[in-house]
Amino acid sequence: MLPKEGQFRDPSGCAVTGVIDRSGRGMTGEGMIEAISVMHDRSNGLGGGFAGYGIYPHYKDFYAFHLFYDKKEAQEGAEAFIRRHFEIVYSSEIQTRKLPSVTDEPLIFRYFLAPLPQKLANSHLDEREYVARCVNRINAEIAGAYVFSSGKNMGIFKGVGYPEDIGRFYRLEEYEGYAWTCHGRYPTNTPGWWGGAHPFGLLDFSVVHNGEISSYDANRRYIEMFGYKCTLQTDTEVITYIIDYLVRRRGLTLEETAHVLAASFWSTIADKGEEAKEQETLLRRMFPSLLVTGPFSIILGYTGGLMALGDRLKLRSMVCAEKGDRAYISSEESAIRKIEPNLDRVWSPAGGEAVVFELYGKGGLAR
Amino acid sequence: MKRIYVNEKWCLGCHLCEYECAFANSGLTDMVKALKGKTIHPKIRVEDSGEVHFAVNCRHCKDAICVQSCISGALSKGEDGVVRIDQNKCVGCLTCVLVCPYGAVMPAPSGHAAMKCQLCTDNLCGEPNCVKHCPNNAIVYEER
Amino acid sequence: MKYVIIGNSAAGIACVEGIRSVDADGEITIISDEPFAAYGRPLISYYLLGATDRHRMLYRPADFYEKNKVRALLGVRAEKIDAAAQKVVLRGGEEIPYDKLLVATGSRPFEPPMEGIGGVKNKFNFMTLQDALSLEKVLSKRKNVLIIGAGLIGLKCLEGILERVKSVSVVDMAGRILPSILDDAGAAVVRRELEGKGAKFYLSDSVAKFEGNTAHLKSGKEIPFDILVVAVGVRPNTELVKDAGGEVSRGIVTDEKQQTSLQNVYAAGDCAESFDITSGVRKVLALLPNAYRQGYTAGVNMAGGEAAFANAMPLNAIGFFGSHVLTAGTYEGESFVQAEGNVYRKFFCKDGVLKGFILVNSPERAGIYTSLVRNKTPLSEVDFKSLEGAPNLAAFPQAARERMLAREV
Amino acid sequence: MNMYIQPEYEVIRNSDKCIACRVCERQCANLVHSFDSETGKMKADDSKCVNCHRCVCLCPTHALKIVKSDDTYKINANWDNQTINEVYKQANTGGVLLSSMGNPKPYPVYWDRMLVNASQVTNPPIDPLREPMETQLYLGKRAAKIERDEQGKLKNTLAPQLKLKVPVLFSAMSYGSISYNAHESLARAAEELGTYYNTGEGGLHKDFYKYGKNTIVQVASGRFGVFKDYLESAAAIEIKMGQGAKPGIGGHLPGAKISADVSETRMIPQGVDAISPAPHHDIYSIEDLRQLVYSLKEATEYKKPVIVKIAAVHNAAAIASGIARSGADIIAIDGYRGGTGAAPTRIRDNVGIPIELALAQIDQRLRDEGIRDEVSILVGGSIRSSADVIKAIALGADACYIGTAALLALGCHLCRSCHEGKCNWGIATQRPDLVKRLNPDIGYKRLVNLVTAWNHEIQEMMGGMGINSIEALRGNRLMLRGIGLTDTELNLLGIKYAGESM
Repeated sequence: MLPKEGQFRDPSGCAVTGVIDRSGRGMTGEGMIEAISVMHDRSNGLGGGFAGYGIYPHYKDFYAFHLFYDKKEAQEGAEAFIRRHFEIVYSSEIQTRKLPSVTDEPLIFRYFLAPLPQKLANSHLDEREYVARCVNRINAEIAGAYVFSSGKNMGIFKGVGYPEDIGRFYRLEEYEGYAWTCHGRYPTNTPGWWGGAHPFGLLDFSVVHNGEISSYDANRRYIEMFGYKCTLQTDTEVITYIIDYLVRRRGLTLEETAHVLAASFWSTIADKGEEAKEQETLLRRMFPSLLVTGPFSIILGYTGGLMALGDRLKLRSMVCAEKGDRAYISSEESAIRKIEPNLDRVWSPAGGEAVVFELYGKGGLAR
Repeated sequence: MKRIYVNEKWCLGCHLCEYECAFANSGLTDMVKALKGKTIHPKIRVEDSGEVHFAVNCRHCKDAICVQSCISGALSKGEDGVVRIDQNKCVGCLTCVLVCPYGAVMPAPSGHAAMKCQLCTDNLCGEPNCVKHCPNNAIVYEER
Repeated sequence: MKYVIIGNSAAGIACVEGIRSVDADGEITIISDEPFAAYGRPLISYYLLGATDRHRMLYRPADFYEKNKVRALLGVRAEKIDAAAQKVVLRGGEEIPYDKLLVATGSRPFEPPMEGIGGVKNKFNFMTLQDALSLEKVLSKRKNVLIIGAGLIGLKCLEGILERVKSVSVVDMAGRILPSILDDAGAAVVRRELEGKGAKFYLSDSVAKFEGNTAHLKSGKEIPFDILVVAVGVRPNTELVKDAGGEVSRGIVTDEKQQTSLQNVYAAGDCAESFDITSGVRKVLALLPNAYRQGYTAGVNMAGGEAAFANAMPLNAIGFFGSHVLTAGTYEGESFVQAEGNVYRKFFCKDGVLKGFILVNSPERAGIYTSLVRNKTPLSEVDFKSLEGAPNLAAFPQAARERMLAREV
Repeated sequence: MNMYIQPEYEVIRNSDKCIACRVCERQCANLVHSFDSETGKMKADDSKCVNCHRCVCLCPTHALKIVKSDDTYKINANWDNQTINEVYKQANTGGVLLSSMGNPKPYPVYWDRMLVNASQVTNPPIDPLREPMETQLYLGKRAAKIERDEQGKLKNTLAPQLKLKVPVLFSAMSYGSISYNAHESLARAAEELGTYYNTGEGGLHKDFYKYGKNTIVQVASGRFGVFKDYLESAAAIEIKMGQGAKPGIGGHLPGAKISADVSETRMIPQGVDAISPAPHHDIYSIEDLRQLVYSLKEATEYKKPVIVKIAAVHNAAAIASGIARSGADIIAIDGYRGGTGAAPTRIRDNVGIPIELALAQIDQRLRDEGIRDEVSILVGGSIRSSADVIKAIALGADACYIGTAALLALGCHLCRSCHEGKCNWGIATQRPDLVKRLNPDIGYKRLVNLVTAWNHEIQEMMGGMGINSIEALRGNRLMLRGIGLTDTELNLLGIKYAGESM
């Protein structure tokens, strides 16, 4: 049997797409399913997934954990752990639809959680750090259990199969959110483990990514200094950790984070204005090991917004578009046109240029 | 014009330039064949005086007194600035030897003419072979 | 601008080159009574020797006149300068106007009065190509030659013809050969070499009279000969300038720009005087290098440029059968001699500078000595002990060497 | 009685080619060659030859070669010729054997047992001729607080760093051990390349203060030439605790090499042996080092990074951890194959560990402790090519020191006779007639050529890996695979075996 993600490094080619309604109006998952189906050939049936934001309005104050269980015993172990650290507000198996093209699914459960106040206080940790560590522990220590979504009022849905099938499998047309991202995967040496599909999430961050980065081990060995454990050995995972580290833990803005991840070339920086030169040079001097090289285009989802970012050489395609309140990001323009033929504006961001779309007036992460 | 200049500070007194000159002007492509067992008559000469070493060859003066003094018209200054001697015209009077302040024109071994450095424009090298083979840039060929 | 040059030898040609260095277009006319393109005048002996030929002895390439846009009136004698009208009158009356005129008329052989010389057959001078060509016609292995004069001209003639005739005898009033440039000891070395080749010398003697082709010497000796070459000396051709009212001493007097006392008239070459910086005396320095530099200087000035020739000095390079005599400067002051075998070296120092030297069979790098003389380099600034042994640049201070070898010169 | 020892090398002259120009004779400071005027031929005295190849290189007809003598004692796998001869030498003299340059023994070279990755299909190689390929980097502490001004702009809270345009620096070689012209060559090359050279413990010649912004000044146990201006002139200060060629011992510059100029520069008497002690006598433990680090920082107003250089020894990782917590900005590690101007042969050949292993362990240890950003890591000790640089950086180094390779570029032929002071190439000598053989105009250009060529190669290899910044290669061990290594070695290096997938 082939080893699963985490036991080897797993690069893959992919399709990514995302949409946000900046006025906060809800959209069902149907649009994403339609969009990604256009890019069918960018996936190979070995992984697909979605992230939806604003989909749990009734439980928006609780951490929504999505877990895969390989077996019943794993569920018991994981739930015991969860109970030791959280109050379970509500839990259930996630409703799915049987499809001939989606097979070998694990047990898939959802929990809405609040950290146990005493435990949290005893840990001397910030609440989100507490949650993140719990997620890491379940994933690292409980064999057969895997938390694949852990943010508030958002959820990741993923599995082995073509993304449009995965979307139907999870009945995403029944969910409504203000933002969605989607990923179709073309891994080159995966056995197809459900946990290895994308998006990858940590708390409310979700990342979908297309490409294969060459800086992986430099990034990984650096970020692991700060308590992260790159158990999946995927680009998406390490990029998510980098973003989490820089944004959540070091307090950088998304724009600054982009200048670290996809830093301008020194020669480009030299031609910039004094202030930009100074700030970007400083960021490169402080975080050189978090520069990500090689091809990537990512869509970062977070509470209140989406960010598109491509590598500084623009080795992967990435298109952005706007229509009214809605903004779109995709590997290919066709996927956007499929769901919105009449766009106000379509453009390709430059390599290393972060494009951020946020809910109006909600004060997201961008500065 | 490009000329040969001497950096006395870097001359090691190895005398390679003399041998490279003799070889360049031998008309042969095999140095051993050209020089083995022969007394060489280079157009560049190294002076050794204690720790001081330097090579001397024609300076290709702007107002070349050798050209002005030549009784036969054998010496001339080309449009390229190179002072040349037509050995066929030269009768070997050595007036040029008498007037060259650098001692850089010398009697040819034949005894019937004078000879001097022509910056290897008169052989197959094209550029001064002495400079090319100087191991320490003690002689350089450049515009100044 | 109209330039006229009388004389088609070194000074005249140099004048053309001097003019053309400044003025590419002015009209240049050369007038010469010799019917030849310019040739290296001192090469006539080499011509007889077979060391050169008519073609190779051309002083400049065959296209020189054309390239330099020179009208050459050859075989035409200039009779008169009309300085006021600024024209030259040719034999036959033609007049050539000039804006600037160079007189480079050279010199002519001097022939002292000698009894019976009128009856000598096959008498020659040895100044011009024509002299050499005429002489060549009568040379043969059966002929005995008598040369009067053991100076530079006489002895070069000797070298040129010695192998082509039965015998050559040389008579000179002086007690040594090459009396003007060698001392007794140096002359003895050269004389030995020439005698080794078969030349016969009658020194401190002179011809009392000729009876047909027999010379009777003052000493009583008799020399029968077939060919006589008179090489006693030369006289500068100064008459054109003198008759036009220009200042003439032994030669035509000029300033450092080679201008004569006549407006727009310059003089150069063997007809003109120079100021010998080694002796401090104005004299005719009948030497080709001198002629060239005078002519060139004149040419530049005639064309409106700026040039001065201010460091004339005696310089002689003369060779016989592979041996070489190089001399320079004036033989004044303390002397240092090195003599070994056929090498003879003598240096003259005065007032802390090298004034002159004689090098017999030691020509290598002699120019380094010449430059010491010409530049009046204080001997205290160089290692003269080392220089006496052999000319070298290591004897100079490092800074001087840097100027010589590491900069454009 | 002195035992006769057959010369190790023989000078072979092809008499058909020799034109008796005597260049060999004029160029040999060891007086090997001579001209026999009776026969008109050149002769050679093999016993004086150190095999520096000066004559071979300058012979215009290439008539010379130096060969290993085939004279041998009875073949013995245990007692080889050299071992036996060394016994004879010591029995003859009673002295410690001296040698120079790096450890020549056939220990494994781990650089040669690591292979580099390249991109195929799943991600693209990058063509350095078409795209920017960054080899510029900064050395020093990177750990810094995020602070913002009133406008929200990030404040520069970084400690001083060194900017390098290439990931290569010239390692410490003192004026005294090498010549003025060698130093000038290094200084000028560093300036042109946008990198640094290192004074070693020989002080800084007054002529070279003008290269200060490209100079790392060393403070070693002898404290030679250390004073205010020296520290202030430099871009960085290196405390030398140890040297790869001779861990655990000090230095010894023979009096013969202490010329007037060297004496002035080192601030020591002329002609008297210069001894640097084995330890710094003010550093007997790690907390003493911290004091020296901060003394030097105080003295230079915290404007310059401080480097601490150690020899790669068994406990290097723990020592490095201590140094990273000492306030030092950069750790330099010198492997056991690093060069020296003079070392006891036994120490050079038997003490220390390979730089590859030390580097891998130190980098990992600092990461495990979460303090890798406290220091940059410089490695040296036989970095022989751009491939070694690539591998070192992928293992975790920030940049590489080169010493021997730089000397080779200057003409050194590794005859390992530096300690004799008669370097025919004008490098490891103070004899004016020999020093002038190294024209810095040539020397600096050759150094620039070498590093420029390496940089091109580094860019090519990076491009092949799809990496366009040297910073994304640092510690990127997945780009390396071992070959011919044991599991232990792979573990120490932190790399997989060739053929193992990602």
